[in-house]
Amino acid sequence: MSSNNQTTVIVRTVVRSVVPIIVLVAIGLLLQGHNFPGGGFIGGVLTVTAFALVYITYGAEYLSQNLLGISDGSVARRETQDVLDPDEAFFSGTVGRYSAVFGLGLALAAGGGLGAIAFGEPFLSQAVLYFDHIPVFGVIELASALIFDLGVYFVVVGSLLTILAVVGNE
Amino acid sequence: MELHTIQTAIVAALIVVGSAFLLVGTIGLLRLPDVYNRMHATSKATTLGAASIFLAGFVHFDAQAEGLSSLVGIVFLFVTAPTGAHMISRSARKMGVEFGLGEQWPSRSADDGTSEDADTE
Amino acid sequence: MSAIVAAPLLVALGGAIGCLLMRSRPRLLRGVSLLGGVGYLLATVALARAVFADSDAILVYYLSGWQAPYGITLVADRLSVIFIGLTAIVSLAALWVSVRTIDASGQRISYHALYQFMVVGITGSFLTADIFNLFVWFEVMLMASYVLVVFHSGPEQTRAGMQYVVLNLLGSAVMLLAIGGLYATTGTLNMADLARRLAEPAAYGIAPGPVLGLTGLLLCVFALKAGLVPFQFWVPGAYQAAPPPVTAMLAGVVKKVGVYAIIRLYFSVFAVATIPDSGGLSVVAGEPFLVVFGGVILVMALLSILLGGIGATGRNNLDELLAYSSISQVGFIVLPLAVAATTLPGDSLFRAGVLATIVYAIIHGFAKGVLFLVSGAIEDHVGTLEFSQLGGISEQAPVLSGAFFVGGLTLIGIPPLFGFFGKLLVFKVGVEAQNTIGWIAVGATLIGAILTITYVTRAWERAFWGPPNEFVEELTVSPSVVAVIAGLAIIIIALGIGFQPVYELANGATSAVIDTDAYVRAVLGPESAHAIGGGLR
Amino acid sequence: MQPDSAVLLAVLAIPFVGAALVPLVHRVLGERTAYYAATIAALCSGLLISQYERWGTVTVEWIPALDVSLVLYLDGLAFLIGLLASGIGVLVFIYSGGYMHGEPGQAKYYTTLLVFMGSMLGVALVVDLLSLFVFWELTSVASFLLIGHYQRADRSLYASRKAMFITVSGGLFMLIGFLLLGHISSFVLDGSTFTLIGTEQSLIGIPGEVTHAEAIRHELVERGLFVPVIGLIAIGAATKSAQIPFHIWLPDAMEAPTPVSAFLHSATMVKAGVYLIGRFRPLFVPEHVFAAEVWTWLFVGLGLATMTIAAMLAVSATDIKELLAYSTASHLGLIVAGFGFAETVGAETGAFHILNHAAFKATLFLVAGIIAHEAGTRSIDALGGLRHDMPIVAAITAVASLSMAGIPPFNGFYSKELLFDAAWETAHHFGGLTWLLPVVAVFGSIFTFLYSIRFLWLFFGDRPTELGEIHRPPLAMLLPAGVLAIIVLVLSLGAAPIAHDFVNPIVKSSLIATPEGYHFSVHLPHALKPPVLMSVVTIAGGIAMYPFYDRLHHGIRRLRSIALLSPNQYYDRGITGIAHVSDVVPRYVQTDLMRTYAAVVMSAVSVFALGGYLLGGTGTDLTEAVSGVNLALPITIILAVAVVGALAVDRAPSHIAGVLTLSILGFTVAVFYVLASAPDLALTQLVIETLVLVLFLLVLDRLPAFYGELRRGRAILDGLIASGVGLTVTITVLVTTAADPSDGIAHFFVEKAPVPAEHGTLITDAGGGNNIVNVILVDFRALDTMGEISVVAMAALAILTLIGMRNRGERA
Amino acid sequence: MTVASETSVLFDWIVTGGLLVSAFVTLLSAYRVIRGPTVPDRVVALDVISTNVVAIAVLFAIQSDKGALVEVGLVLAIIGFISTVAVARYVIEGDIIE
Amino acid sequence: MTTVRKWPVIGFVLAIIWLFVRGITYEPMRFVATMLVGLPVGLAIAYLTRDLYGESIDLWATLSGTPAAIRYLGRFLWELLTANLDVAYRVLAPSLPIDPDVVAVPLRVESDGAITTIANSITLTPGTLTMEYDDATNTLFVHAITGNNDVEGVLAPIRAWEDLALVIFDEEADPADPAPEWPPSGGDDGGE
Amino acid sequence: MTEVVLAIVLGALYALGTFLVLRRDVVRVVWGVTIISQATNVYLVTMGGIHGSIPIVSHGGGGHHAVTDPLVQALVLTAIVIGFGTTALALVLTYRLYQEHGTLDLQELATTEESQ
Ligand code: NA
Ligand code: NA
Repeated sequence: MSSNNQTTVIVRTVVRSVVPIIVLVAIGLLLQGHNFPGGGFIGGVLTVTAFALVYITYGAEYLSQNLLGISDGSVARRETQDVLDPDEAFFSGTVGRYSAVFGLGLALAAGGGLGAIAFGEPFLSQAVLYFDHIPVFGVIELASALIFDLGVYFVVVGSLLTILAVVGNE
Repeated sequence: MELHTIQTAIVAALIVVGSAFLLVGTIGLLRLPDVYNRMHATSKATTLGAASIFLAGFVHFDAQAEGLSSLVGIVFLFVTAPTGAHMISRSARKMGVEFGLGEQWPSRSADDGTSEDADTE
Repeated sequence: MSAIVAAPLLVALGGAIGCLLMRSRPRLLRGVSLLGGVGYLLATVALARAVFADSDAILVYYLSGWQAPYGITLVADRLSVIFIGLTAIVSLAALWVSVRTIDASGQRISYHALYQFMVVGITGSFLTADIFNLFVWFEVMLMASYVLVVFHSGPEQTRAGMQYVVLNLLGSAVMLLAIGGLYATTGTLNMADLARRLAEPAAYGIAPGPVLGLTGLLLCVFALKAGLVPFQFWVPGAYQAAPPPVTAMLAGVVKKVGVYAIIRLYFSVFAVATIPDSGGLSVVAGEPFLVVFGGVILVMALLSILLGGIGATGRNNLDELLAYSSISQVGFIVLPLAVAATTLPGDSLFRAGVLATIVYAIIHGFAKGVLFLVSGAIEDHVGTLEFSQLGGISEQAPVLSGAFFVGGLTLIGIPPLFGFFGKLLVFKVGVEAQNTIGWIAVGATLIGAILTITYVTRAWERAFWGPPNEFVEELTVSPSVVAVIAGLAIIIIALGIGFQPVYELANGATSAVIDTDAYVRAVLGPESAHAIGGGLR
Repeated sequence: MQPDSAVLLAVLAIPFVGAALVPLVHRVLGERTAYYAATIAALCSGLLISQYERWGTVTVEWIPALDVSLVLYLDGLAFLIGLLASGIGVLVFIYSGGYMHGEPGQAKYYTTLLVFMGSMLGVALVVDLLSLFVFWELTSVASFLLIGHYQRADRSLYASRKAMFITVSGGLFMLIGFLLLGHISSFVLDGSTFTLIGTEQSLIGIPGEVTHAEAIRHELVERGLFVPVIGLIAIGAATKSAQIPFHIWLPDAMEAPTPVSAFLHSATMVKAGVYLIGRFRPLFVPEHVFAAEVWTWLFVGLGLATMTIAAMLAVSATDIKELLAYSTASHLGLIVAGFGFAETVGAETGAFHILNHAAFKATLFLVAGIIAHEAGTRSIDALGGLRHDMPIVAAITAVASLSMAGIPPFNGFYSKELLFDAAWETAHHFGGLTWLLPVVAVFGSIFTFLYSIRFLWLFFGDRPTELGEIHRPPLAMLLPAGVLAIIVLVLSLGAAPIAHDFVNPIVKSSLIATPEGYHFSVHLPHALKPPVLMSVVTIAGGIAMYPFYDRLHHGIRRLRSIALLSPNQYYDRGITGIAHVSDVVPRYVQTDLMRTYAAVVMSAVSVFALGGYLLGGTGTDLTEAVSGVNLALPITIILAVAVVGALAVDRAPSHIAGVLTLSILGFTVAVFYVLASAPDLALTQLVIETLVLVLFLLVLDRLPAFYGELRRGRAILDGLIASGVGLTVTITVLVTTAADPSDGIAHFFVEKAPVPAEHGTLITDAGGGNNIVNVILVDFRALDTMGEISVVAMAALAILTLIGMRNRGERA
Repeated sequence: MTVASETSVLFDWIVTGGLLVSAFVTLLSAYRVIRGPTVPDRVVALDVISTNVVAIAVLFAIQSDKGALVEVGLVLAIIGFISTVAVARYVIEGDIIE
Repeated sequence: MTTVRKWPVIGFVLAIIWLFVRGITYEPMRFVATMLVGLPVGLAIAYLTRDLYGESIDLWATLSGTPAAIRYLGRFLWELLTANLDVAYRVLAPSLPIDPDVVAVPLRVESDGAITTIANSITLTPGTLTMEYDDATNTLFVHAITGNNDVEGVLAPIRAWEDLALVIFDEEADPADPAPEWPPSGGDDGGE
Repeated sequence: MTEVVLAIVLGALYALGTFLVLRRDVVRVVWGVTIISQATNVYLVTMGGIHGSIPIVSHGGGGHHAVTDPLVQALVLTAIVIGFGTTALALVLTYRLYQEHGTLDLQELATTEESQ
């Protein structure tokens, strides 16, 4: 691994153990945002910082290929990027995947808003569904705002990963 | 009532201890002669100080939602703080920050290219 | 409440998101983008029909279903619709030129999404009735424009882009400061609510004195967007750096957002406010806020007309010349407002002034649209816009040159082109004022117009006449691009000869500006407005 | 009898429609497009002639909202100008068929020329001032394009720009005058109008029926606008009609193809100015006054000065077209002076000379074109003895130049005689210095005589040896000149009946009210009245001085070369001067120096805000604000840290130190949010802070160290600016925190917020959340959030673009 | 009641004192960030500040009886670690010229 | 062998942490409800980040280290306390009683977890700070605040940590094995 | 007092930020903008009153402090995020600027262009 001489096993081991916890906390923040501090934005940024930790300690290749499972890592071909079609790196490679995420996030947020119009409500109207008498849970409260927050989450994750990947590879 | 008072007392004590160690860590940060020695103070005292205050939070908020995340916080601090200190001190040496009190790097480390840097400084 | 209000905004947003999702399929991407442009035009037409169907229509849309002033409200009245209409036409034309001239990989990387986002920001700014939401749309518009200005990412672009970005970041901070202050002093963010409160400050525990200072702070931001002196610094660099269709949008539409905001806020919302007798200098105590606005705008307009005009006359680069011209022209645009501010909204002179500004703003949108698109078409083929490298274009590209000629003449104000009526109305306001500010306005317009003749003829003779340059001799512009540009030029001619309906539209928009009371009633409900001046005064 | 509105409108529309079709026609007809154009001109003339003496008004609504209509008014003057435009048009188009043979850009040429003809007809027929202005400016634009016809030649470019600059600028002055009149009319008439004459609701009124002029004049005088309005209109007229000192564009305009010179720059367009003066005369010249003070002295002075100086300049000319150009200016001066005289025969002078000048000068221009075309030179010195080669042309020239010289019995004599009469009578009436008027008139006329004879002498005298072979002119060129010469002859020989029947209504157009039984007439002198004596002096003086022509020629040239006396120099210096001043802008304003930009912008921000607080008051006693809530000590400390951090950033010795120091600020702001009970903010602030830090580091990693030394003077200045901004913000904070509006919208959220979900409040029911901040973000103000995430997405796009588009900036 | 209120007064004092100390300590650490002298010194000091922020968050949570802020403290701790790692990795090992 | 795939285990652990993060109430039903959310979230995260860990885990071996782990924790807490008192003393004492040096600590433990645990423990114990780890020689370099006088004093507690860690992490080496020498004699990478 | 201290602090932050914006070094200019925008956010929060408690309601719990204006917090959140986006852009632009021109000195940037 190229980052061997950059970080010690100590750091890598610690990072390995805290990254899932950070993601866990991030998702917690995302889900609880409606009732407690948090929300899509903070959840998203925290998720990305977890990835950033991996990126810093393990390198970009590891992050995109091993962890996020993007097989076509343009990063790997960075050295030869100039001879390749330069566009491809930005569309089908890692960066392309990352940037698709924020597009989807926006679509989710806006699409949820448009959903309201389908129900005859103004754009971005939110509703809450209460399900009573559910076993174990009692009352489940499903806020449509969660979809919006999820959109925000993906926008943040996609954008920040894109920024990190592009700037980091410079 | 009684229980509550004891709980309050524990919280107060933890806060006092925590604040004290935060202060100690910072004084160390200011007083100690170089970054390596300063890190002794910060990695121990400051971490313990913060952990102590986390613990105060745990006691104060019972063992429910908020309290439990205090515990996670404490664990997190103990895992990450020394790692951070390790990274910083390692990097400091790599970039050639000299030891302030004549510390010597243990000799013989042919394969550790960075130690050469430290030696040549 | 009518969902049609949000239609242009949603179409543009859909276009932007669509472009983001289609990045890996270039053909589809262009298709989505163009579809977005056409859809935007159609949505605008639908909105315009709804607004103009009833002469007093102020359509209100409460987003998320929250009543004003608690949620964000979109309002489409005749003023906003006119500006959206301008946006629809210019942006579609520039989009078509973009598709034909921006390099393919650039279009794929981000161009279309950014372009659509810019339209989103512009549209949101025209529609929103919430000052903080206005900030957000400004940022959306700016962010897109930042990137589009530096799009080609070369030395000139990065340098100009840096200036543009930094100045506008400062502007954004100042805007937030002002919005925060206005919120703290008035307790609201909704423009209608703001108007209602400022009209009756005592009833809402508001001290109107500090509001004047805050409006001064806010004015800086709009002046910065509009490129008025002393906030014009970014204009020449950014205009030259940006890809030509973007420059057409920046000059044609984005600047108008600043102008629109000045009209909407300063000549409708804040126009109802009066400086308290107790506070401030006794000279202006008890006077309407407008007195101060007028003075400030007058100074900015005069400086802009002179600096831009003089700056343009000596330039040796077509884009640069046009950029300076934009500074000057925005001076003309806001000049009538200064005259209008010498009276109150009920006065006919006030109406004339606001009307002249609206008309001139629209004119300038079309004129600069044509001029920058022509210069872009030339640059696209010749590779430079330095006069020393140009010449004889009219021999090679007569239709394109004709469009430029029409655009240039309309800037000067040659009748019966659309531009004539801009000059005419500005002169008219100045003449009818029969006061010092009016005469100053007349004089400034005259000097500015003469400078315009000077630089337009210079540009024409350096670039379009004269012996053809070797590069120019091979100039071949895509027929569809020429057609689009010629179409805009024909609009300029048609709107001049058929000025009567344009006048009526602008007059309707002016009524919308003047009748703050109706705006407040429409947004906040019938019983909300009490003693707001506006139409009643 | 009223004119036929359809016909009159057709006269106006046909040229424009015809022009629009030229590109198509040219494809079919090629060079014969000239005859197509001539046909259109002939059609217009025919239609116009069919309306002879059907004087009256036709109104078409255009922009009622601005009180602007297309008002066509046909009377003698309009008929004359219209006839000149279309009639001479026919001849010029035919002539062009020969002259333009083989020239490039013919489609453009005929299009523009037809547009010009239409515009000129518009100027003639339209009396709504704003509509008239439309055509007025269009003639300038057409002139610009035609002067620049040889667009590759620098001199053409110079000339066209000069003409455009002067005439269009002048037009703008005039427009202001028009607008003032329109504005004034609203106080006098039922509503504002821009119609000058011919309708009930017009500035002058219907001649002989209603007279509004008096009231308008009164109102203008009352408001102190009388002189300005006349002055503004005079500038428009003077620039168009090449009056001193605006005459300078006319000689340069000779760069245009000669048919254009004949048409626009002698017979028609330059007549627009004098036409307008004639048109306005009834508005500004009251009945039965010997001098309408402002009007008379302005126009008589302007006219006589132009007539004299331009005639002298014509003597100094070296080029035949230059000579004719100055001559044109001079004769236009004569017309202007004529219209200037009030009670005497001023109107008669102006009206008659418009006709006479158009006839002989158009002839001479066509002759000049023939000479240039056939002899290959326009230099006066290089020409001579042309009668041998072109006898017919010589005859034509003889007729026209003798008319120009004012020699009886040619028509030019009659109008000159009228001028002398008017000058003499006026001098006689006022005495004193006004005796200069007849003296100047005679003096100027002597020069007119001199250059006229000189022009004629091109055909006589010796043929210079170096003059090469000279061809016979083609019929297409000869015919129009011949026709015009015949017209001159007809005007000369039939002067009396023509004046009686044809010129009379023209004259009436410039009179406010025609006295009972008035009828214009001219006849050869049968008594030795003063004007006749003046003519005798003129001709005698001319003959006496002709031998010294060359010395005069050189003398005037020397005078011309004195920069101080040359309006051309002022123009040139003005234009280059503007360019120089223009360079100041990029050099001192748009310096590309960010510091300047930011300094000015931030200073302006301070001035705007502080000015506002100063003018509007701060609404509260600022000292009162001091006694507020107690500040918690921790917050104070944290704020102190923030300031210390920021200060340290200012003084940071390196980029990295600065970035790390900047983080102090970030952390303290986060603490501030914690202490302000804003956990969402604290969280967001910290995650953002961290991300920004990482980004800073990633970027700084690739940047060199650069800090820039800080000079003391600069630091002090910047410190002052910064302090100004700081003061602004401090005051802003003070005044706004002191504010306490009632019933703010925050209460809505605050009141609803603390209610537990179970209780079912507005927010918890609909928004479904207990973190009201988040509910606001995703629900109340979800649109803000939509915009916010758009910005975030664009930030990613920005970085993609900046990196991805690099090296692609230079497009193929 | 009085005992309780006295206790609570004392308790409030202690919590406020803790806040004060944390704030004060932040100020002191800022000195080290600013003065350095080496970059690692600054980084260490910044790390201390971020830990202080965690403490402040928890203390304020106790003071205002808002448990949600404790979780803020947890997140702050996470973020603090990330920034330390990032700084150590890029500042010190990077090519940034001091 | 009780080897199982690792990510479900991690997922379960994460679900437990989820309980801590989200909080539990004394109502059992709410506990179950939280767990019902936590498990899918935890498992999902564990699955997505599975590449960070090894493929599988020997559950039994891991669990059997628990007593040692508890002892380790106890020791750790004690050391932590003394460490802080020690630091407080040194920092606050006017004479600033420090005399630091760097000590090399060759390790017997070889697993990542063990090395990391020891390294971090060192930092949290009195007077020592892990500065560097050398892969090739499996050696920690420890900055000791009083190391100049007493290298053995520095090493002793570390060896104690290591003994426990060898058990906890199921290492091949035995606590009874002698500690490696420093400087290493001979070795694959070539002497002094 | 609160207001005065805050006012002075915010004024100082703006002044210090402005001073940085006027420097030759692009990086410093970006810092300046960052400081100004931070100060602005603090100002906005201040507008909601700095005393009080969180606007979050735990189930069944209720605050007894005056509540901080939640609206302002939402606004500032939006502003912070937008500010992040623009800062990121400014940073990368700085980097590109250096790549294109080989300098971070704004003064040099202005003068080199003039001489061309
Ligand atoms: Na451009
Ligand atoms: Na360009």
